[in-house]
Amino acid sequence: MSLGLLLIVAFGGSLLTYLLGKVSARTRDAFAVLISLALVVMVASLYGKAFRVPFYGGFLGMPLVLRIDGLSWLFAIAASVLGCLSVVFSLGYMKGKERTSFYYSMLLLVIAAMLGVVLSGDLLSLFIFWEIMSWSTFLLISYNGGPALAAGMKYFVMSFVGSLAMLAGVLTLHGSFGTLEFTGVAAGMSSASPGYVLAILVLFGVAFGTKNAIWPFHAWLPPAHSEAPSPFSAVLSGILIKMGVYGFLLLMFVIVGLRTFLSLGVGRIEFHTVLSIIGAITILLPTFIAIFQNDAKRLLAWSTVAQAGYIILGISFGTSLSVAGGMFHFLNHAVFKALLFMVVGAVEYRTNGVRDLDSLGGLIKRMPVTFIVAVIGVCGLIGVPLTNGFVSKWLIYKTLILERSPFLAFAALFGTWGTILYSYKFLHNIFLGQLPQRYEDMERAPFTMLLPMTILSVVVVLFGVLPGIPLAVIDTIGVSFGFESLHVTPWGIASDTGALNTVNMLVAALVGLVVVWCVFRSGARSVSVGQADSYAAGAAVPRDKYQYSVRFYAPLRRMMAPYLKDFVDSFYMRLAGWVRGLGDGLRRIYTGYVGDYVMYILVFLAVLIFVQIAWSPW
Amino acid sequence: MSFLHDYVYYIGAFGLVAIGLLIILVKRNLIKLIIGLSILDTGVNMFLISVGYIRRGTAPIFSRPGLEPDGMVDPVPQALVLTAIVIGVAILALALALAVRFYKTYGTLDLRKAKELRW
Amino acid sequence: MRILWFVLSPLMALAVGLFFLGLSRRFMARIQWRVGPPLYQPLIDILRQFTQKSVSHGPLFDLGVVLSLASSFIVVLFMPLGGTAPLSSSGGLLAVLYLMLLGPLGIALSGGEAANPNVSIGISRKLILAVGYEVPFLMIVLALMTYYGTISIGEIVAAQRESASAIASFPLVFSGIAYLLILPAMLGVRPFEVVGAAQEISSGPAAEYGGPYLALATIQHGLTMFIGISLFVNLLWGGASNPVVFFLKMLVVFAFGFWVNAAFPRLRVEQAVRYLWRWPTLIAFVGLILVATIGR
Amino acid sequence: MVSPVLLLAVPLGLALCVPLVGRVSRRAAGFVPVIASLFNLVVSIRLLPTVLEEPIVANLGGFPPPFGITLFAGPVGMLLSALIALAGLVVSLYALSYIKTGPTVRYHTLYMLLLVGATGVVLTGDVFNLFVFFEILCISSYALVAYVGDRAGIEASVKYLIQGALGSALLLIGIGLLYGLFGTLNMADIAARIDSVDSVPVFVAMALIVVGLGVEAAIFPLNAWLPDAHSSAPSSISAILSGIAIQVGLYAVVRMVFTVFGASSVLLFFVFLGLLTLLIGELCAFAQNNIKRMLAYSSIGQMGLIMFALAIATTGSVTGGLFQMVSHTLSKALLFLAVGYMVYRSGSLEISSLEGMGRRMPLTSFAFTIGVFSLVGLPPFIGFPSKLLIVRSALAEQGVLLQVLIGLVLLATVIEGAYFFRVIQTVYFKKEEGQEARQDAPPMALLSMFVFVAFIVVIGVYPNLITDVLESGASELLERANYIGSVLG
Repeated sequence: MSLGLLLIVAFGGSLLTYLLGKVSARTRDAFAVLISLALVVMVASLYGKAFRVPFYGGFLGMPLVLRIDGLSWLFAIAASVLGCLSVVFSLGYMKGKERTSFYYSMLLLVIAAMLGVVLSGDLLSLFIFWEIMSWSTFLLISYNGGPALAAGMKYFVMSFVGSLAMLAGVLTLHGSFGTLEFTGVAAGMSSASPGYVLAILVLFGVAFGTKNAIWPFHAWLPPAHSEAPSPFSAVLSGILIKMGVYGFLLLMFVIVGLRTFLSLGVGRIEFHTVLSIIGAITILLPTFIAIFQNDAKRLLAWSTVAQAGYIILGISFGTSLSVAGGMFHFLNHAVFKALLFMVVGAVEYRTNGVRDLDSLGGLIKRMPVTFIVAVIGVCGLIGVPLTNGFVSKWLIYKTLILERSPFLAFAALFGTWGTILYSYKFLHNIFLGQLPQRYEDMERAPFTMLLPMTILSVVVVLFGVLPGIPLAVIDTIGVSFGFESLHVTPWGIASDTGALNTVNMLVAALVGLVVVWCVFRSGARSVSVGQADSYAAGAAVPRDKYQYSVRFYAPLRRMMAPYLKDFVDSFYMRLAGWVRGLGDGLRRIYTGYVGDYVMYILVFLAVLIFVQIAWSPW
Repeated sequence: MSFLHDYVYYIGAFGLVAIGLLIILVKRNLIKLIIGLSILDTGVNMFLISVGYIRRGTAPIFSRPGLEPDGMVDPVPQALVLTAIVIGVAILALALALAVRFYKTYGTLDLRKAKELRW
Repeated sequence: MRILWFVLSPLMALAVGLFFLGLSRRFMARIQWRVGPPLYQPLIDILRQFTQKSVSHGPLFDLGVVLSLASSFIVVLFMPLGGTAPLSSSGGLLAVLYLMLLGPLGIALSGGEAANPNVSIGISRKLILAVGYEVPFLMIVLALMTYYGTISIGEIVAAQRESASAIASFPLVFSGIAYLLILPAMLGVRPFEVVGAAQEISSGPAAEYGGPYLALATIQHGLTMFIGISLFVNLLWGGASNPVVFFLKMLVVFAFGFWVNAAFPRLRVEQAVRYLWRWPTLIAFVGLILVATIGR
Repeated sequence: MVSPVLLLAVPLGLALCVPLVGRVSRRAAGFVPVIASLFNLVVSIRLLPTVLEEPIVANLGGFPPPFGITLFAGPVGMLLSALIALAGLVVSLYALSYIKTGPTVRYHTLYMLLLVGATGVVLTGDVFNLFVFFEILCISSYALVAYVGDRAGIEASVKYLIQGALGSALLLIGIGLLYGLFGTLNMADIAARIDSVDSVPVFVAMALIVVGLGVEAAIFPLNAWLPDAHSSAPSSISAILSGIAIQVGLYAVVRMVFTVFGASSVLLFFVFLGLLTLLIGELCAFAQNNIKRMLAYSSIGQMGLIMFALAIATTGSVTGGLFQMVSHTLSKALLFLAVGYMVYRSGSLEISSLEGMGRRMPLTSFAFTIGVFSLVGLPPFIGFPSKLLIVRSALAEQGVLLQVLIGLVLLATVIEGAYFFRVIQTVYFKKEEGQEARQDAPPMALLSMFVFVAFIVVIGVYPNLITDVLESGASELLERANYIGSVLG
């Protein structure tokens, strides 16, 4: 299977989808699904391969190369599968919306660009695909109009700053080593001075960090994720921002190299420790901001920032366990966060776009399957044992503890408790509590939505029970980075300082559940009653009047709100205001009176001549 | 006095240029401004002429025997000035045409009144 | 032997948990100059509740309670109760930390389906309170794990048996004190009983429960107490070589954790969190810093 | 052997034929510029391979240099003349449908004169001849700016004329000074003897010439006319002014500074000036609500960027600068053409009035989007390789200074991206009030826009198509000795 063909299918599919949309909507939908499925199959068939192919002779003298190895395969398969599921989900979600051809074609373009990013074998093609990814994402984020415009703008500006930093980095590398292929640059980097390597890391770090939304580059993510169409939010949160993770992995362990990376720093401050601390901040702050969000998608968006913190913490901590945990968490987060965004999408679809946590409730009665997958997704997000999130977080915690970094571990663990708070709020305010009367006749989510959600929830449990499947792949990647191998077993990790065995837990859980269930059923039977028939100390609980989902964590909010200002974001906004003010002030030199303009010309001339005569610089 | 004598044409030329620039700088009336431009142009043309001018030189035509190239006025600047004059006239014509339109549109020739395009 | 513990641990936890419930009622009664119910009263209540009819609000309403109780039993399986833990090598203390939250979560999901505002309020308070005591609790646990360099409870117990128990050794004494300070909050007794405040929000999360549901919820409550106390005994007091000693140690800790019950009025949830984030957190933090800097 | 003289003679002759043709058929007059530009394009492209090997030096009237007027057709000249012809062709196609009212015959005459002037400036090897062609370019653009005859057009034209006339007067003084100093008007001849004269008068001459040409080249602070003129002219003229006229001005500045004066020590000053122009242009554009004015300020910024790149004066950076010229011509002309019809349909220049254009004029909006992407420098469009080259060559230079400066350039690019993408959002994603029926630009206009789109994409994907020309253009600009040698023999 050639990589060029894969990309041609991906990019060509995107274009054709748009053109087909002009012919017939049904054909287009079928074609989009087909293309995305084909991509999954093609990527899957590349499993275990490692090779490189030049595909473009010389772009301004720089040859472009594609390559595949374990790392890029992992990201490619995640991107293509999530992309495919998102396209399927869109079939229902986008029905009746305007400009659907554009939507599908952009969605496929984003997927294609992501595949391009992970399959690039040199930094220039990486950058090119990166930029294509950025602008197509911008178009999709802005798609909904209204508040989405500001969100898209913020995304674009921040991501553009990042990619320009990356451009500077790429071209600096080209200037130094004359090649941009990973192997060549890696060879050059091994003998480069630490200061140089650090500068390169920072330049690229801005780009990858912005995409991955680590603090303090996270400001674009909450609005962008919450305003984008939900199936795209799933892609965005699930895989697109993970391109930053890919970039970091590539940079740290392929280009810079493990040993250099770990020893890098200014004085006693090690770079990777600083990055870990940033990761910890990225966990804590957004988690607690997420708790007080009232928009379901914004809550998930902040949660995404926080989870990105875990990933960064994992991969920058730089032990074999932590990097494996970081990579695994990327995969897991892709699965469960996509799932949760789809859940919101399904709810949005049935409630005509309502995602305000204060006005939903009780939907478990109307959308039971959606609720079940939501619970599974939330469990994965929290990291409940026997779901995938547990394993990856466990790996990260364990290595942090064993490497004597209790404060980072505290941030990670405490972040999890925050996660419980917002996850429960998410579940409760959408699915539990009273069902408002206006949703009483609501239908279930359509099949095209349930299918991807179900698949994802199965994966959440599967990876939780048999984490060895993905961990084996991740372990190979880790070994290729130069880490020692983990002792991966199908159900966990065997090690001296505390092993992980999910099968034991599974058995215990099943036995426990069955036993308790039997005991429970042995008691007196209960009568099924409607939900309004509840105990209220003798008073009737009125419908639609009394809903304790509003201000769910009010006491905590009263305590914490003053400390949870997103000052980074307000700083950026103020900065944008300043720039606009500066522009507004500057343009006042063009006064409109031609006499002033004449004066500018003559003064400029006079200054030129005066300077020359006074100092004769020439 | 020989300085003045030698450079009188240059002084004159730059005097005209200075007057022209001054008018353009301080006047707000479009017509006066155009007049300023015209004076500036004249000054520039005069400057060009004086570059090639030789006192008591002859026309650069070998019309009579005994004429030496050394004593001839440089013909190139004259050719240049001819062209420059033509260009100047073109600009002048266009400017005056615009001035008419300007007056019709704004009802005034004061350029300070025409500040709609700014910033 | 391990197989035996698989059966023994839950049974012991069940018995001790119910005993603690009975003991606490008796304890309160004595302080208030009453005779109080007999120690086996919770057992009688539970058996009676199993025969009573009740209402159900849906499948999740049933499943949540079951899940809650089952997960509490699984946590017990991770604990060495004066012997080896049945699930010793399956994730260690980190897994326990996670599994401990499944109990409240199960109740929360179950109660959520009931659409009773009191339940929601109770759950909200429970989660906030948990955030309150988890800060010092995590610091304590992290200090222990870092100090002993393992995430396995069994190894922590073994390490203490070789030297002194943690609460008696220098940096960890802070963690021990902090644990004792937050123990009432973890057990959910009086000053911190905002969650199930009977007079205010009709027992909060349990407001909708009757019959078998209430029975299961009661057992779960007993198990929660058991877990909280046995964690202390295992992690900080060196565990025990046999179940009897373990039980006696638990009794001491229980008494220590419970005396405040009678002495203080109920706190509001913010007051509780504020308390938890002040002294216990500070002390636990000092312990953690000492562990991180000095080490073993 | 085709002579480059034809590039001037044929269009000039045809320009004068336009009124005659116009007497026969007003419609037919519009096709004359098409034919002339097509002719120029074909000739330029046919000559390109030849000039890549050796520049063609044509002497008008058969006088050998330095006595007669010389035409110097090197790679740069040919490249720009081809570019002028291409833009001229496309815009004249566009004008066939866009320019319907008013004195159309005169429009076409002036338009052709403008093109002739521009071609003349890039081909001439004679300083005074440069001035003449420059004036042809300027005068026709003064007139064309006022073509519509509305308030804004008149005002802009008057202001443009005053500043332009002042500039050309200064330029003429500078040329006079040069002649006085060297007694010759041939660029190569002056260049060969530039070091033989005291530096102060030469510098004054250079300052005068730079300022005079700089007015047209939109160098800050000489560019005050530009936003007015570009925003008030008919959009086809804005396209030509932004895409061709100011670049030709900049070319003239560069030719004088690089080749004639060989002033390598003032280049750093031009680097800063370019950066300043770039930043001010982008910042002003950022605060604009008027779409055409925004595009005009963006042109200022782009000119700054080109100047920045050229003034670094390494082969790579000059290649990048020339590439950016090509890319700017294509992109900005495309933007003006697209905006022309959008504004025509919406009846307002406010950016907010473009809401819903994505639905009303999908193809035009698409072309606009491509232009924006290209101008901002996103792959796979032409702006990407050009910006890439500039940044690469600037980073390849030793020294922290340029690296800091390139940081500022990138920052300006961010600002540029921000204001342009805001427009994209307005065009496509703002929810408009009333649904208006789909009414795209007429086919001829669309055709012309999509010619640009095709070039933007093709060169964006295969930049190597033109890099050879650009590189030899760069060496032509940088190596004075070769220039002098090839003209004077």
